[in-house]
Amino acid sequence: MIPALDILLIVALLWLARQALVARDLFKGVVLFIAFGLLLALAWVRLRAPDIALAEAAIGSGLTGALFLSTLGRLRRMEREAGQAEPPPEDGRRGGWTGGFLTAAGTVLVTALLGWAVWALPAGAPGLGDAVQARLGESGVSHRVTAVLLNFRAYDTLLEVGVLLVAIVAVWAVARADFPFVTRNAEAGSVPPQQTALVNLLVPVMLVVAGYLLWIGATAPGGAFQAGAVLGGAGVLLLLSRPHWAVLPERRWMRTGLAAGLLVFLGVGLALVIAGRRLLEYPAGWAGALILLIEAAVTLSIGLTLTLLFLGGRPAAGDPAPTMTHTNQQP
Amino acid sequence: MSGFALGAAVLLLLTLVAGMVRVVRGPTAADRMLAAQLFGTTGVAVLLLLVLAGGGSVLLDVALVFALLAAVVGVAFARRGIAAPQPGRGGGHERE
Amino acid sequence: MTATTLYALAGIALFGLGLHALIVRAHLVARILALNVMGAGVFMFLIAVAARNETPDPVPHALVLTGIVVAVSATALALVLALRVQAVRGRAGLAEEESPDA
Amino acid sequence: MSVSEWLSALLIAAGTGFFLAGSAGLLRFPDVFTRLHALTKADNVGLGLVVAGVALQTESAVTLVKLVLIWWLVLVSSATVCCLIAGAVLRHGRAPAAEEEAR
Repeated sequence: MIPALDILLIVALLWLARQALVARDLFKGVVLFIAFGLLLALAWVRLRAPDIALAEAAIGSGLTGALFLSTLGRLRRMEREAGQAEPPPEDGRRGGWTGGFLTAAGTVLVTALLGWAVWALPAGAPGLGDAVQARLGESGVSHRVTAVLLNFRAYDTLLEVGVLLVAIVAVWAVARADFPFVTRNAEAGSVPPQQTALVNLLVPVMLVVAGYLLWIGATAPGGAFQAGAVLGGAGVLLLLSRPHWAVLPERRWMRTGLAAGLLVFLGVGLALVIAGRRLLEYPAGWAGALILLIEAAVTLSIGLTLTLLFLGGRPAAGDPAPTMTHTNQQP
Repeated sequence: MSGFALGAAVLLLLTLVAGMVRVVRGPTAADRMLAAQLFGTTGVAVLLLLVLAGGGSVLLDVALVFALLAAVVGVAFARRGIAAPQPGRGGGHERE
Repeated sequence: MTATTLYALAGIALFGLGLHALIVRAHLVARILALNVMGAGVFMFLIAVAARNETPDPVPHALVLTGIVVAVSATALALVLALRVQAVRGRAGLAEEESPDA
Repeated sequence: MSVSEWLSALLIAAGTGFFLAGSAGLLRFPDVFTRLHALTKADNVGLGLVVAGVALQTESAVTLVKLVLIWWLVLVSSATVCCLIAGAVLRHGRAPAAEEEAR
């Protein structure tokens, strides 16, 4: 007997996803996707994955939604500046009727095959839960997911932190920031006072919550990724509001901060290799402290990375605290 | 008590599903976003009820993050979603 | 049928929905949205399978956790690229899909 | 059920009622501004009642602090965000109740 809550949640999720994907109006699609992310976080709770729920609550609906909204806002502005009154119509029936039918049939076939594979999954596969539990005492933390992330499969996480750095490098290579938090010269002073008040209030709370999540990650759901996501949210709020007390750090500090997670992670790993151990094989007694050190650096880097990804490009050279230079898109 | 809390959570989820009609129908972007904001609050309430239904106090942290990040989306929408200014039409405070 | 099986199947369904939209939608932002839904489907499948044991398997949890953060970074990069395409070509679509009906 | 459980059930039921009313308003009211009005009731009062109901059932001080913090955060941010959205809508020249023509 499946609880009504789960059935309702799943139906709502599928319906929202469908509506979000077929919406011709992209704004509508994005708002539906934000609602989808909210419900997804509830689904993770139901699936007893509070770590994922925390990350989803911060990223899935929060940061991803803000990213999409901001991109659409910029797209519309570019279209207006190019003199397109309406967004160009999107052709939905590429390939005509037969093409549409073949696409639908192919997708249904693939989905059905995958669904059948899920249905036929052997019951009672043990997974790696027992293996993790058996060595949990040596990992330096008592929360299983953190133990996997930063000890048992730490090299995996190391590379993932590297991927984040690659993402920001790629974004910086593609675009120069048009300082989207100041959409226009004329708009520079137009942050409504209540927004500034909200940001002044929320950002300190978010910093505390991020610190709390980082700390609690050793013993309970939480950790670097969730804390970094909350930090990223705080950064996005700052970019959107630019209170007088917040300036972007100088470029060199910004770059150091972006790389800090990877550098500390690698540094710990290499130091252990030099000390005659294997990569990221923590000595007993040191594991907890080393994990916390790595997590702190990774939190900072993730927070900064997510913030600067929202900025959407490389801040202009020699301009540490971006002014209202209007460089929309370089030619 | 936990049965009652679960029932209330289902009810809240139902109101959420009803609210989706507004997201789909619009008509304006602001209407959709308001509905999404209500979803955020409803989600927080559902999480609190799930705590009561024995979901563990970690759900409070999830609710906390929910509450914080809903504000980020809301501000992003107000600043970028509808406020993407038209050229030649400066911003300025809406009140003063 | 248990709730976790239903969630796993829902994950597959989300993947399918996303895949279809990825193929039929021409607007790049819509496609990025579709990719995100596909990713959510994969995550849901993994977590649902992990939840079949009475204490959930932490390894898929760790995988999905990093996956979510990597997904948002990839999304950010893709959106920046979409903006670039719009700036260069005047529309956020790919070249070979210019004509309404091929 | 004890007295406190009855009371907390009552509070939660009342809170759920406010959420129902909020959704109804969201669906039935004619424009953004009136919908805003309906919505903030659910946000503020509805969640407040649910928080009170859950708080009655908790013994831990940490949980209590977190509950109040959550309510306060939602209160502040939802009020401000709704205000910002209304402001942005106004700025873009949409007068209240004058958007029947939109779609």
